[in-house]
Amino acid sequence: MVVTFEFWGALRRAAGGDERALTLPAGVLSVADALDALADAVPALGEYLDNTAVAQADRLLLRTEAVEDGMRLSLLPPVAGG
Amino acid sequence: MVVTFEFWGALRRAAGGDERALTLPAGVLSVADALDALADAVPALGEYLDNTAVAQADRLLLRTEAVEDGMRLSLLPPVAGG
Amino acid sequence: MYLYETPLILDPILGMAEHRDCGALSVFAGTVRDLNEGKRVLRLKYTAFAPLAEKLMREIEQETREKFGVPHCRVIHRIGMLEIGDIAIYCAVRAPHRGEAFAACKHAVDEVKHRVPIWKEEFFEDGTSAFNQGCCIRPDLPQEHAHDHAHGHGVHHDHKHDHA
Amino acid sequence: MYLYETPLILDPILGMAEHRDCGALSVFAGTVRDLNEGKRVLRLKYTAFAPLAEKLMREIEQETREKFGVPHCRVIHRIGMLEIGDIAIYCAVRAPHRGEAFAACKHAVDEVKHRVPIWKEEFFEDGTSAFNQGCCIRPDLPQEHAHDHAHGHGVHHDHKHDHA
Repeated sequence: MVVTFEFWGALRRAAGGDERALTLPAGVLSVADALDALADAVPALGEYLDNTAVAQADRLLLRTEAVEDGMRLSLLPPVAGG
Repeated sequence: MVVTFEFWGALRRAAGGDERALTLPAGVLSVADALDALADAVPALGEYLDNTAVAQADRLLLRTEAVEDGMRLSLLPPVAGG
Repeated sequence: MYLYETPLILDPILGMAEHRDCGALSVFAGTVRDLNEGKRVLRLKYTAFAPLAEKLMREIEQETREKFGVPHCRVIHRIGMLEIGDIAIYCAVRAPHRGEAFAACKHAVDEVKHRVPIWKEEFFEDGTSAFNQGCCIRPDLPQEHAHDHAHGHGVHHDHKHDHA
Repeated sequence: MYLYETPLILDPILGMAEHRDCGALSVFAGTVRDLNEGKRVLRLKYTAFAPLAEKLMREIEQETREKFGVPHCRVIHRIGMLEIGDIAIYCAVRAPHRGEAFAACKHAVDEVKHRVPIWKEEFFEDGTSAFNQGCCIRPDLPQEHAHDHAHGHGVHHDHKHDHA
Protein backbone atom coordinates (compact mmCIF):
# COMPACT_ATOMS: atom_id res chain seq x y z
CA MET A 1 0.00 0.00 0.00
CA VAL A 2 1.34 3.42 -1.00
CA VAL A 3 0.29 6.61 0.77
CA THR A 4 1.42 10.14 -0.08
CA PHE A 5 2.02 12.52 2.82
CA GLU A 6 1.74 16.22 2.09
CA PHE A 7 3.64 18.53 4.47
CA TRP A 8 2.41 21.96 5.60
CA GLY A 9 3.85 24.77 7.71
CA ALA A 10 6.93 23.91 9.75
CA LEU A 11 6.66 20.26 8.66
CA ARG A 12 8.04 21.09 5.21
CA ARG A 13 11.29 22.23 6.69
CA ALA A 14 11.54 19.20 8.98
CA ALA A 15 10.65 16.79 6.15
CA GLY A 16 12.93 18.49 3.67
CA GLY A 17 10.21 18.72 1.02
CA ASP A 18 6.56 19.32 0.20
CA GLU A 19 5.50 15.69 0.08
CA ARG A 20 6.67 12.10 0.42
CA ALA A 21 5.20 8.91 -1.01
CA LEU A 22 5.73 5.92 1.23
CA THR A 23 5.18 2.21 0.71
CA LEU A 24 3.67 1.18 4.03
CA PRO A 25 4.60 -2.11 5.67
CA ALA A 26 2.01 -4.86 6.01
CA GLY A 27 -0.20 -4.38 9.05
CA VAL A 28 -0.67 -0.65 8.60
CA LEU A 29 -4.41 -0.15 8.90
CA SER A 30 -5.09 3.21 10.51
CA VAL A 31 -3.97 6.82 10.21
CA ALA A 32 -2.05 6.32 13.46
CA ASP A 33 -0.20 3.33 11.95
CA ALA A 34 0.65 5.34 8.85
CA LEU A 35 2.09 8.16 10.95
CA ASP A 36 4.22 5.67 12.89
CA ALA A 37 5.59 4.39 9.59
CA LEU A 38 6.31 7.97 8.49
CA ALA A 39 8.18 8.70 11.74
CA ASP A 40 10.31 5.61 11.12
CA ALA A 41 11.11 6.78 7.58
CA VAL A 42 11.70 10.44 8.48
CA PRO A 43 12.82 10.61 12.12
CA ALA A 44 13.02 14.43 12.07
CA LEU A 45 9.21 14.53 11.83
CA GLY A 46 8.63 12.43 14.91
CA GLU A 47 8.53 15.19 17.46
CA TYR A 48 5.89 17.11 15.47
CA LEU A 49 3.35 14.40 14.77
CA ASP A 50 1.45 14.35 18.07
CA ASN A 51 0.28 17.91 17.44
CA THR A 52 -0.33 17.43 13.75
CA ALA A 53 -3.80 17.08 12.28
CA VAL A 54 -4.35 14.81 9.30
CA ALA A 55 -6.71 15.83 6.51
CA GLN A 56 -7.96 14.21 3.36
CA ALA A 57 -9.02 17.09 1.11
CA ASP A 58 -11.48 19.17 3.18
CA ARG A 59 -12.01 16.59 5.93
CA LEU A 60 -10.02 16.14 9.16
CA LEU A 61 -9.38 12.48 9.92
CA LEU A 62 -9.28 10.75 13.28
CA ARG A 63 -6.22 8.65 14.13
CA THR A 64 -8.47 5.59 14.19
CA GLU A 65 -9.73 5.95 10.62
CA ALA A 66 -8.56 3.48 8.00
CA VAL A 67 -5.96 4.29 5.36
CA GLU A 68 -6.30 3.01 1.82
CA ASP A 69 -3.91 2.47 -1.02
CA GLY A 70 -3.28 5.64 -3.03
CA MET A 71 -4.51 7.97 -0.28
CA ARG A 72 -3.15 11.48 -0.04
CA LEU A 73 -2.81 12.59 3.60
CA SER A 74 -2.23 16.29 4.32
CA LEU A 75 -0.32 16.85 7.57
CA LEU A 76 -1.33 20.08 9.30
CA PRO A 77 0.80 21.30 12.22
CA PRO A 78 -0.55 23.92 14.68
CA VAL A 79 -2.07 26.86 12.83
CA ALA A 80 -1.36 30.59 13.15
CA GLY A 81 -3.43 32.61 10.72
CA GLY A 82 -4.59 36.20 11.14
CA MET B 1 -29.50 91.78 32.68
CA VAL B 2 -30.06 90.17 29.28
CA VAL B 3 -29.20 86.54 28.58
CA THR B 4 -29.62 84.72 25.25
CA PHE B 5 -30.77 81.12 25.35
CA GLU B 6 -29.86 78.94 22.41
CA PHE B 7 -32.07 75.87 21.83
CA TRP B 8 -30.84 72.50 20.59
CA GLY B 9 -32.48 69.21 19.64
CA ALA B 10 -36.11 68.81 20.69
CA LEU B 11 -36.00 72.14 22.54
CA ARG B 12 -36.18 74.07 19.28
CA ARG B 13 -39.55 72.65 18.51
CA ALA B 14 -40.82 73.28 22.05
CA ALA B 15 -39.43 76.83 22.08
CA GLY B 16 -40.66 77.60 18.59
CA GLY B 17 -37.26 78.92 17.47
CA ASP B 18 -33.48 78.60 17.60
CA GLU B 19 -32.86 81.15 20.34
CA ARG B 20 -34.50 83.63 22.68
CA ALA B 21 -33.05 86.73 24.36
CA LEU B 22 -34.59 87.39 27.77
CA THR B 23 -34.35 90.33 30.13
CA LEU B 24 -34.02 88.62 33.47
CA PRO B 25 -35.76 89.98 36.56
CA ALA B 26 -33.73 91.38 39.46
CA GLY B 27 -32.51 88.67 41.79
CA VAL B 28 -31.48 86.25 39.04
CA LEU B 29 -27.96 85.22 39.99
CA SER B 30 -27.41 81.61 38.94
CA VAL B 31 -27.94 79.37 35.94
CA ALA B 32 -30.78 77.74 37.88
CA ASP B 33 -32.45 81.15 38.40
CA ALA B 34 -32.10 81.96 34.69
CA LEU B 35 -33.76 78.66 33.73
CA ASP B 36 -36.64 79.37 36.09
CA ALA B 37 -37.14 82.73 34.38
CA LEU B 38 -37.05 81.00 30.97
CA ALA B 39 -39.68 78.49 32.08
CA ASP B 40 -41.90 81.38 33.18
CA ALA B 41 -41.47 83.08 29.79
CA VAL B 42 -41.85 79.91 27.69
CA PRO B 43 -43.97 77.44 29.67
CA ALA B 44 -43.70 74.78 26.94
CA LEU B 45 -40.00 74.40 27.84
CA GLY B 46 -40.65 73.72 31.51
CA GLU B 47 -40.95 69.96 31.34
CA TYR B 48 -37.63 69.62 29.45
CA LEU B 49 -35.34 71.73 31.60
CA ASP B 50 -34.53 69.26 34.39
CA ASN B 51 -32.83 66.99 31.87
CA THR B 52 -31.20 69.79 29.93
CA ALA B 53 -27.51 70.63 30.20
CA VAL B 54 -26.38 74.23 29.95
CA ALA B 55 -23.19 75.13 28.10
CA GLN B 56 -21.28 78.32 27.49
CA ALA B 57 -19.27 77.67 24.34
CA ASP B 58 -17.29 74.44 24.99
CA ARG B 59 -17.92 74.32 28.74
CA LEU B 60 -20.80 72.66 30.61
CA LEU B 61 -22.08 74.86 33.45
CA LEU B 62 -23.38 73.79 36.83
CA ARG B 63 -26.77 75.09 37.94
CA THR B 64 -25.02 76.96 40.77
CA GLU B 65 -22.72 79.00 38.51
CA ALA B 66 -23.36 82.72 38.12
CA VAL B 67 -24.92 84.26 35.04
CA GLU B 68 -23.71 87.57 33.67
CA ASP B 69 -25.20 90.23 31.46
CA GLY B 70 -24.81 89.40 27.76
CA MET B 71 -24.19 85.69 28.36
CA ARG B 72 -25.13 83.16 25.68
CA LEU B 73 -26.42 79.93 27.23
CA SER B 74 -26.73 76.86 25.01
CA LEU B 75 -29.43 74.47 26.21
CA LEU B 76 -28.61 70.83 25.44
CA PRO B 77 -31.35 68.21 25.91
CA PRO B 78 -30.50 64.48 26.14
CA VAL B 79 -28.15 63.47 23.33
CA ALA B 80 -28.47 60.66 20.78
CA GLY B 81 -25.55 60.64 18.38
CA GLY B 82 -24.12 57.67 16.54
CA MET C 1 -11.86 67.51 12.32
CA TYR C 2 -14.75 65.73 14.01
CA LEU C 3 -18.04 66.80 12.39
CA TYR C 4 -18.77 66.58 8.67
CA GLU C 5 -21.70 67.77 6.60
CA THR C 6 -20.55 65.57 3.71
CA PRO C 7 -20.24 61.76 3.52
CA LEU C 8 -17.66 60.40 5.97
CA ILE C 9 -14.41 59.09 4.51
CA LEU C 10 -12.76 56.27 6.41
CA ASP C 11 -9.22 56.17 5.02
CA PRO C 12 -7.85 59.36 6.63
CA ILE C 13 -8.74 58.20 10.16
CA LEU C 14 -7.16 54.73 9.92
CA GLY C 15 -3.57 55.81 10.53
CA MET C 16 -2.36 52.94 8.37
CA ALA C 17 0.89 54.64 7.35
CA GLU C 18 1.97 54.85 10.99
CA HIS C 19 1.96 52.38 13.87
CA ARG C 20 4.11 49.62 12.42
CA ASP C 21 4.04 48.05 15.89
CA CYS C 22 0.27 47.53 15.62
CA GLY C 23 -1.18 44.21 14.47
CA ALA C 24 -4.85 45.09 14.91
CA LEU C 25 -7.33 47.60 13.52
CA SER C 26 -10.93 47.76 14.73
CA VAL C 27 -13.37 49.94 12.82
CA PHE C 28 -16.96 50.67 13.71
CA ALA C 29 -19.52 52.30 11.42
CA GLY C 30 -22.98 53.32 12.56
CA THR C 31 -25.48 53.40 9.73
CA VAL C 32 -29.01 54.75 9.42
CA ARG C 33 -31.62 52.01 9.90
CA ASP C 34 -34.90 51.92 8.06
CA LEU C 35 -36.85 50.97 11.16
CA ASN C 36 -36.79 52.27 14.74
CA GLU C 37 -39.06 50.93 17.43
CA GLY C 38 -41.49 49.63 14.89
CA LYS C 39 -41.80 52.81 12.82
CA ARG C 40 -40.62 52.98 9.22
CA VAL C 41 -37.89 55.66 8.98
CA LEU C 42 -37.34 57.53 5.70
CA ARG C 43 -34.35 59.68 6.69
CA LEU C 44 -32.60 61.29 9.63
CA LYS C 45 -31.29 64.69 10.52
CA TYR C 46 -28.31 64.98 12.87
CA THR C 47 -27.50 68.27 14.53
CA ALA C 48 -24.54 68.97 16.81
CA PHE C 49 -23.57 71.72 19.21
CA ALA C 50 -20.14 71.93 17.64
CA PRO C 51 -17.96 73.76 20.20
CA LEU C 52 -18.62 71.24 22.95
CA ALA C 53 -19.09 68.22 20.66
CA GLU C 54 -15.64 68.64 19.11
CA LYS C 55 -13.98 69.19 22.49
CA LEU C 56 -15.63 66.08 23.94
CA MET C 57 -14.78 63.91 20.92
CA ARG C 58 -11.14 64.96 21.26
CA GLU C 59 -11.30 64.09 24.99
CA ILE C 60 -12.91 60.72 24.27
CA GLU C 61 -10.14 59.83 21.80
CA GLN C 62 -7.50 60.78 24.35
CA GLU C 63 -9.20 58.96 27.25
CA THR C 64 -9.64 55.84 25.11
CA ARG C 65 -5.96 55.80 24.14
CA GLU C 66 -4.93 56.10 27.77
CA LYS C 67 -7.49 53.71 29.25
CA PHE C 68 -6.76 50.88 26.81
CA GLY C 69 -3.11 51.69 26.08
CA VAL C 70 -3.73 51.98 22.34
CA PRO C 71 -1.68 54.37 20.20
CA HIS C 72 -4.46 55.41 17.82
CA CYS C 73 -8.15 56.27 18.28
CA ARG C 74 -10.14 58.49 15.92
CA VAL C 75 -13.85 59.15 15.76
CA ILE C 76 -15.83 61.30 13.32
CA HIS C 77 -19.55 62.05 13.02
CA ARG C 78 -21.79 63.13 10.19
CA ILE C 79 -24.29 65.99 10.58
CA GLY C 80 -27.17 67.16 8.38
CA MET C 81 -29.69 65.05 6.48
CA LEU C 82 -28.88 61.34 6.03
CA GLU C 83 -30.60 58.63 4.04
CA ILE C 84 -31.08 54.97 5.01
CA GLY C 85 -27.74 53.14 4.90
CA ASP C 86 -25.67 56.33 5.18
CA ILE C 87 -22.83 56.29 7.69
CA ALA C 88 -23.43 58.48 10.75
CA ILE C 89 -20.27 57.66 12.74
CA TYR C 90 -16.88 56.07 12.12
CA CYS C 91 -14.50 55.02 14.85
CA ALA C 92 -11.05 53.52 14.18
CA VAL C 93 -8.63 52.08 16.75
CA ARG C 94 -5.21 50.60 16.12
CA ALA C 95 -3.54 48.46 18.77
CA PRO C 96 -0.75 45.92 19.08
CA HIS C 97 -3.31 43.13 19.65
CA ARG C 98 -6.96 42.60 18.82
CA GLY C 99 -8.42 42.38 22.33
CA GLU C 100 -7.65 46.01 23.14
CA ALA C 101 -8.56 47.13 19.63
CA PHE C 102 -12.13 45.80 19.91
CA ALA C 103 -12.62 46.97 23.51
CA ALA C 104 -11.25 50.45 22.89
CA CYS C 105 -13.30 50.94 19.73
CA LYS C 106 -16.52 49.91 21.47
CA HIS C 107 -15.70 52.19 24.41
CA ALA C 108 -15.12 55.23 22.22
CA VAL C 109 -18.38 54.68 20.31
CA ASP C 110 -20.33 54.22 23.56
CA GLU C 111 -18.87 57.44 24.97
CA VAL C 112 -19.72 59.45 21.88
CA LYS C 113 -23.30 58.22 22.03
CA HIS C 114 -23.65 58.94 25.74
CA ARG C 115 -21.77 62.22 26.16
CA VAL C 116 -21.51 64.23 22.95
CA PRO C 117 -24.17 66.89 22.18
CA ILE C 118 -25.54 65.44 18.94
CA TRP C 119 -29.24 64.95 18.25
CA LYS C 120 -31.07 62.72 15.86
CA GLU C 121 -34.41 63.66 14.33
CA GLU C 122 -36.13 60.80 12.57
CA PHE C 123 -38.54 61.43 9.69
CA PHE C 124 -41.22 58.78 9.35
CA GLU C 125 -43.29 57.40 6.52
CA ASP C 126 -46.42 59.02 7.92
CA GLY C 127 -44.97 62.53 7.53
CA THR C 128 -44.19 63.08 11.21
CA SER C 129 -40.77 63.39 12.79
CA ALA C 130 -39.38 62.93 16.30
CA PHE C 131 -36.18 63.39 18.23
CA ASN C 132 -34.66 60.32 19.82
CA GLN C 133 -34.67 60.62 23.58
CA GLY C 134 -31.08 59.65 24.36
CA CYS C 135 -28.88 60.46 27.35
CA CYS C 136 -29.00 63.40 29.72
CA ILE C 137 -25.59 65.14 29.85
CA ARG C 138 -26.33 67.61 32.65
CA PRO C 139 -23.29 67.35 34.96
CA ASP C 140 -25.21 68.09 38.18
CA LEU C 141 -28.38 66.07 37.55
CA PRO C 142 -30.00 65.23 40.93
CA GLN C 143 -30.05 61.52 41.66
CA GLU C 144 -33.85 61.16 41.49
CA HIS C 145 -33.82 62.53 37.93
CA ALA C 146 -30.91 60.38 36.87
CA HIS C 147 -33.08 57.35 37.55
CA ASP C 148 -36.03 58.33 35.43
CA HIS C 149 -34.70 60.82 32.94
CA ALA C 150 -36.10 58.85 30.05
CA HIS C 151 -39.66 59.11 31.32
CA GLY C 152 -42.38 61.62 31.89
CA HIS C 153 -41.09 64.36 29.63
CA GLY C 154 -43.49 64.00 26.76
CA VAL C 155 -40.87 62.42 24.54
CA HIS C 156 -41.65 60.09 21.68
CA HIS C 157 -39.05 57.41 22.30
CA ASP C 158 -37.65 55.28 25.03
CA HIS C 159 -34.16 55.56 26.35
CA LYS C 160 -31.73 54.05 23.87
CA HIS C 161 -28.38 53.20 25.45
CA ASP C 162 -28.37 49.75 23.94
CA HIS C 163 -29.10 50.72 20.37
CA ALA C 164 -26.52 50.87 17.63
CA MET D 1 -13.75 33.53 -2.05
CA TYR D 2 -11.75 33.29 1.14
CA LEU D 3 -8.02 33.23 0.30
CA TYR D 4 -6.26 35.86 -1.81
CA GLU D 5 -2.70 36.07 -3.15
CA THR D 6 -3.23 39.78 -3.89
CA PRO D 7 -3.93 42.67 -1.47
CA LEU D 8 -7.26 42.28 0.31
CA ILE D 9 -10.06 44.63 -0.68
CA LEU D 10 -12.54 45.53 2.03
CA ASP D 11 -15.48 47.00 0.13
CA PRO D 12 -16.87 43.79 -1.40
CA ILE D 13 -17.20 42.07 1.99
CA LEU D 14 -19.06 44.91 3.75
CA GLY D 15 -22.51 44.16 2.36
CA MET D 16 -23.37 47.86 2.54
CA ALA D 17 -25.93 47.73 -0.26
CA GLU D 18 -28.02 45.22 1.68
CA HIS D 19 -29.16 45.00 5.30
CA ARG D 20 -31.10 48.23 5.61
CA ASP D 21 -32.26 46.98 8.99
CA CYS D 22 -28.65 47.05 10.30
CA GLY D 23 -27.36 50.04 12.24
CA ALA D 24 -23.90 48.67 13.00
CA LEU D 25 -20.84 47.51 11.09
CA SER D 26 -17.77 46.12 12.85
CA VAL D 27 -14.63 45.57 10.79
CA PHE D 28 -11.39 44.00 11.94
CA ALA D 29 -8.09 44.10 10.06
CA GLY D 30 -5.03 42.15 11.14
CA THR D 31 -1.81 43.75 9.94
CA VAL D 32 1.79 42.57 9.85
CA ARG D 33 3.76 43.91 12.82
CA ASP D 34 7.42 44.85 12.64
CA LEU D 35 8.23 43.15 15.92
CA ASN D 36 7.29 39.78 17.38
CA GLU D 37 8.48 38.61 20.77
CA GLY D 38 11.36 41.01 20.68
CA LYS D 39 12.67 40.11 17.23
CA ARG D 40 12.63 42.57 14.35
CA VAL D 41 10.43 41.16 11.57
CA LEU D 42 11.10 42.14 7.92
CA ARG D 43 8.26 40.28 6.22
CA LEU D 44 5.92 37.31 6.55
CA LYS D 45 4.84 34.42 4.42
CA TYR D 46 1.36 32.96 4.89
CA THR D 47 0.51 29.57 3.48
CA ALA D 48 -2.88 27.85 3.65
CA PHE D 49 -4.17 24.35 3.07
CA ALA D 50 -6.92 25.69 0.88
CA PRO D 51 -9.53 22.89 0.66
CA LEU D 52 -10.01 22.71 4.42
CA ALA D 53 -9.27 26.40 5.10
CA GLU D 54 -12.03 27.58 2.79
CA LYS D 55 -14.51 25.06 4.15
CA LEU D 56 -13.78 26.11 7.74
CA MET D 57 -13.96 29.84 6.99
CA ARG D 58 -17.38 29.29 5.42
CA GLU D 59 -18.43 27.33 8.53
CA ILE D 60 -17.12 30.05 10.85
CA GLU D 61 -19.11 32.72 9.02
CA GLN D 62 -22.25 30.61 9.26
CA GLU D 63 -21.71 29.72 12.93
CA THR D 64 -21.05 33.37 13.79
CA ARG D 65 -24.25 34.52 12.10
CA GLU D 66 -26.27 31.93 14.00
CA LYS D 67 -24.58 32.29 17.38
CA PHE D 68 -24.90 36.10 17.47
CA GLY D 69 -28.03 36.47 15.37
CA VAL D 70 -26.30 38.75 12.87
CA PRO D 71 -27.35 38.75 9.21
CA HIS D 72 -23.87 39.32 7.72
CA CYS D 73 -20.41 37.94 8.53
CA ARG D 74 -17.56 37.73 6.03
CA VAL D 75 -13.91 36.90 6.55
CA ILE D 76 -11.05 36.80 4.03
CA HIS D 77 -7.35 36.01 4.42
CA ARG D 78 -4.25 36.91 2.46
CA ILE D 79 -1.66 34.30 1.50
CA GLY D 80 1.86 34.63 0.08
CA MET D 81 4.55 37.14 1.03
CA LEU D 82 3.46 40.19 3.04
CA GLU D 83 5.36 43.30 4.08
CA ILE D 84 5.07 45.20 7.37
CA GLY D 85 1.70 46.99 7.57
CA ASP D 86 0.05 44.76 4.97
CA ILE D 87 -3.37 43.40 5.83
CA ALA D 88 -3.45 39.66 6.51
CA ILE D 89 -7.12 39.27 7.46
CA TYR D 90 -10.35 41.24 7.17
CA CYS D 91 -13.55 40.41 8.98
CA ALA D 92 -16.79 42.36 8.56
CA VAL D 93 -20.01 41.93 10.53
CA ARG D 94 -23.26 43.84 10.13
CA ALA D 95 -25.88 43.76 12.85
CA PRO D 96 -28.92 45.70 13.99
CA HIS D 97 -27.00 47.01 17.04
CA ARG D 98 -23.37 47.51 17.93
CA GLY D 99 -23.04 45.06 20.83
CA GLU D 100 -23.57 41.99 18.66
CA ALA D 101 -21.53 43.50 15.83
CA PHE D 102 -18.38 43.82 17.98
CA ALA D 103 -18.85 40.46 19.72
CA ALA D 104 -19.54 38.56 16.50
CA CYS D 105 -16.60 40.12 14.66
CA LYS D 106 -14.19 39.27 17.48
CA HIS D 107 -15.55 35.72 17.63
CA ALA D 108 -15.08 35.12 13.91
CA VAL D 109 -11.49 36.42 13.99
CA ASP D 110 -10.67 34.28 17.04
CA GLU D 111 -12.08 31.19 15.34
CA VAL D 112 -10.11 31.76 12.14
CA LYS D 113 -6.91 32.11 14.14
CA HIS D 114 -7.58 28.99 16.21
CA ARG D 115 -9.10 26.58 13.68
CA VAL D 116 -8.15 27.39 10.09
CA PRO D 117 -5.06 25.68 8.54
CA ILE D 118 -3.01 28.79 7.79
CA TRP D 119 0.66 29.16 8.75
CA LYS D 120 2.82 32.20 9.26
CA GLU D 121 6.55 32.16 8.58
CA GLU D 122 8.34 35.23 9.89
CA PHE D 123 11.55 36.45 8.25
CA PHE D 124 13.86 38.26 10.65
CA GLU D 125 16.48 40.96 10.33
CA ASP D 126 19.23 38.44 11.08
CA GLY D 127 18.43 36.37 7.98
CA THR D 128 16.66 33.55 9.81
CA SER D 129 12.99 32.63 9.64
CA ALA D 130 10.60 30.71 11.86
CA PHE D 131 7.05 29.45 11.88
CA ASN D 132 4.75 30.73 14.59
CA GLN D 133 3.67 27.96 16.90
CA GLY D 134 -0.08 28.56 17.00
CA CYS D 135 -2.93 26.17 17.76
CA CYS D 136 -3.16 22.41 17.35
CA ILE D 137 -6.21 21.49 15.24
CA ARG D 138 -6.02 17.71 15.62
CA PRO D 139 -9.61 16.67 16.43
CA ASP D 140 -8.65 13.71 18.63
CA LEU D 141 -5.72 15.20 20.54
CA PRO D 142 -5.29 13.30 23.83
CA GLN D 143 -5.95 15.47 26.87
CA GLU D 144 -2.34 15.42 28.13
CA HIS D 145 -1.16 16.89 24.85
CA ALA D 146 -3.88 19.53 24.75
CA HIS D 147 -2.44 20.98 27.94
CA ASP D 148 1.11 21.37 26.75
CA HIS D 149 0.90 21.50 23.01
CA ALA D 150 2.86 24.72 22.92
CA HIS D 151 5.89 23.18 24.57
CA GLY D 152 8.58 20.62 24.02
CA HIS D 153 8.32 20.36 20.26
CA GLY D 154 11.41 22.24 19.28
CA VAL D 155 9.44 25.24 18.10
CA HIS D 156 10.73 28.78 18.05
CA HIS D 157 7.78 30.62 19.51
CA ASP D 158 5.36 30.47 22.38
CA HIS D 159 1.69 29.79 22.02
CA LYS D 160 -0.05 32.87 20.73
CA HIS D 161 -3.77 32.80 21.43
CA ASP D 162 -3.74 36.33 22.80
CA HIS D 163 -1.90 37.98 19.95
CA ALA D 164 -3.51 40.11 17.28
